[in-house]
Amino acid sequence: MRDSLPADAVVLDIVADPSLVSTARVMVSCLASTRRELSAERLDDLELAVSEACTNAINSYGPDVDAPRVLVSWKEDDDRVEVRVTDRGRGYDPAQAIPSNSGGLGVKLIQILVDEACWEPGNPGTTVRMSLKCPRCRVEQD
Amino acid sequence: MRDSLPADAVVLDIVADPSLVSTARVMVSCLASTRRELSAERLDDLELAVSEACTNAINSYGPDVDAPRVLVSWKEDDDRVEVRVTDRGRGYDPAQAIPSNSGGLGVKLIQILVDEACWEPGNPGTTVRMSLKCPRCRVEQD
Amino acid sequence: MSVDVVRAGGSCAVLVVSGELDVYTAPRLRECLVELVSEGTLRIVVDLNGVELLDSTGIGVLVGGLKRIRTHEGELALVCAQQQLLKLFEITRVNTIFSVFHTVEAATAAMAQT
Amino acid sequence: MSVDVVRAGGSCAVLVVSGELDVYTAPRLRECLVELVSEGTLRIVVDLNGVELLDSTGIGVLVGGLKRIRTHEGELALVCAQQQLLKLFEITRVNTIFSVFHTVEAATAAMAQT
Ligand SMILES: Nc1ncnc2c1ncn2[C@@H]1O[C@H](COP(=O)(O)OP(=O)(O)O)[C@@H](O)[C@H]1O
Ligand SMILES: Nc1ncnc2c1ncn2[C@@H]1O[C@H](COP(=O)(O)OP(=O)(O)O)[C@@H](O)[C@H]1O
Repeated sequence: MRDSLPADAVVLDIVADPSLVSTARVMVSCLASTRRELSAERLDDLELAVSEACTNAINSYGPDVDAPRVLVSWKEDDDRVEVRVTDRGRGYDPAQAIPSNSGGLGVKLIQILVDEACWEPGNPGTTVRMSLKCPRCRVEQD
Repeated sequence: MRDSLPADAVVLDIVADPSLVSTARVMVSCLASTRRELSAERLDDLELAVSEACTNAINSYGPDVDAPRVLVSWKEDDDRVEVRVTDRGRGYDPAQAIPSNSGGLGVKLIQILVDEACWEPGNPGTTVRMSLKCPRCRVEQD
Repeated sequence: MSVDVVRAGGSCAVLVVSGELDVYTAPRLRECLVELVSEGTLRIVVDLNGVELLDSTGIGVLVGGLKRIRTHEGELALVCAQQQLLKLFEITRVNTIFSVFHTVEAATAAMAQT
Repeated sequence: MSVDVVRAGGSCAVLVVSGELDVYTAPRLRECLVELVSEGTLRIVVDLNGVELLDSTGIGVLVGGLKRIRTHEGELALVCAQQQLLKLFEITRVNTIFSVFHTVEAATAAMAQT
């Protein structure tokens, strides 16, 4: 599940449980706010996108899966940060997704909130990669 | 490095870099404050112990180590939580440690701040296990 | 996340929500809405000004609450003055199905006229 | 973590530290102390009331600063009224080597008498 992650990434590995989505959010929020120049609004956008991606990853598992897990990783370079959320659930191909009236809010939000979002098949499962263009902090603050 | 961790743990895997200690603290702080009944003072104590353990883990690596990493894991049951900080650095046996006047503050603080602390050899490296007795939250808050 | 129910007289109640409304906490708000409607509270104001994060699951619970209350010919209004949430309501077009007020007073006054 | 240097007249300065003082941020405070001492500021008050976390690396930098300034026959005092930090000073016996005041005023007044 972790083989394809870059060697210098920060990785959070959680049980696929709704009570842990807040932990994923604070991790990303701490990294983003101490390491990158981001407005409060863009920081909120990133947090919400992470929340949506984790919710979908958790929901990708059926009720009878043994020890389902979700990985949230952070990777950065000079121009951008990338957050990946990986599950080994039922799989998702956005190109095949049927547009519906009621659902589909989470995926749509992710696409709007970050600068780039793509879904990769994981065999099994899915990785959603979300990136935001932003410079590094000049002086890191906390 | 992760084999001996319990299956339902939350695990944060970071590069051994001082700038990432704050991320370890916020992870533990978020988990502790949303999932356990802990006074603000004990929460601060736990955060500080995690900070000391991560600092020691980072310092356990020499300057020429390739891709040094530190794992911070969270595990809980009804009565207590355990945070483990694992490195693959130069190794540490507190029984063999030479008491000095100047240093030794971090290890001493960990021992005072948490209810139980022990250091296990990691072959290579060290895992420090720190636990705090505290009940689960009645209603989880955030 | 916490939900405080403030009775506003008659069949009206104000729900003061604070904290983070996500996949973990939204079910508690859903239960609260279901209970109020089932006991006949058909004018509900949900005050979101203390909400720090609202995600699609939270929005889903609000929309579900609105649908439920409308089948009983009641009404549900939102209170929110936060830019971040107002932006979210716009993106998701939730502002086209809810009445959104900046203050609880404005919302309850409007409710009283329905 | 941020450090603001406030000149208090003569060879005295107040360092207002806020945020988290740990292995990552403490070197910035060390640099600041070294610079002040090397330019002849020999009465330094470090205001820790805005500090949210102080760990052993941060304490090490404060102790190092004290040693450095004392070799120049100067003095360094701490300002702190936070219970959590005062407890830490006691555990680590740092309170036996530093003068700790609750307010900047008390610290600068004491400094003026040395
Ligand atoms: N990681 C994922 N794994 C499997 N299916 C996914 C994943 N992410 C999204 N989906 C699918 O896309 C659909 C739309 O998701 P979303 O936009 O979050 O709205 P909702 O979950 O409310 O339907 C989901 O119902 C789900 O079938
Ligand atoms: N994880 C570890 N790996 C290797 N050595 C360690 C580890 N933790 C502690 N030590 C050793 O214990 C000593 C005391 O640590 P500490 O109490 O934090 O004070 P200091 O780091 O200031 O010396 C360190 O100098 C180090 O040699």
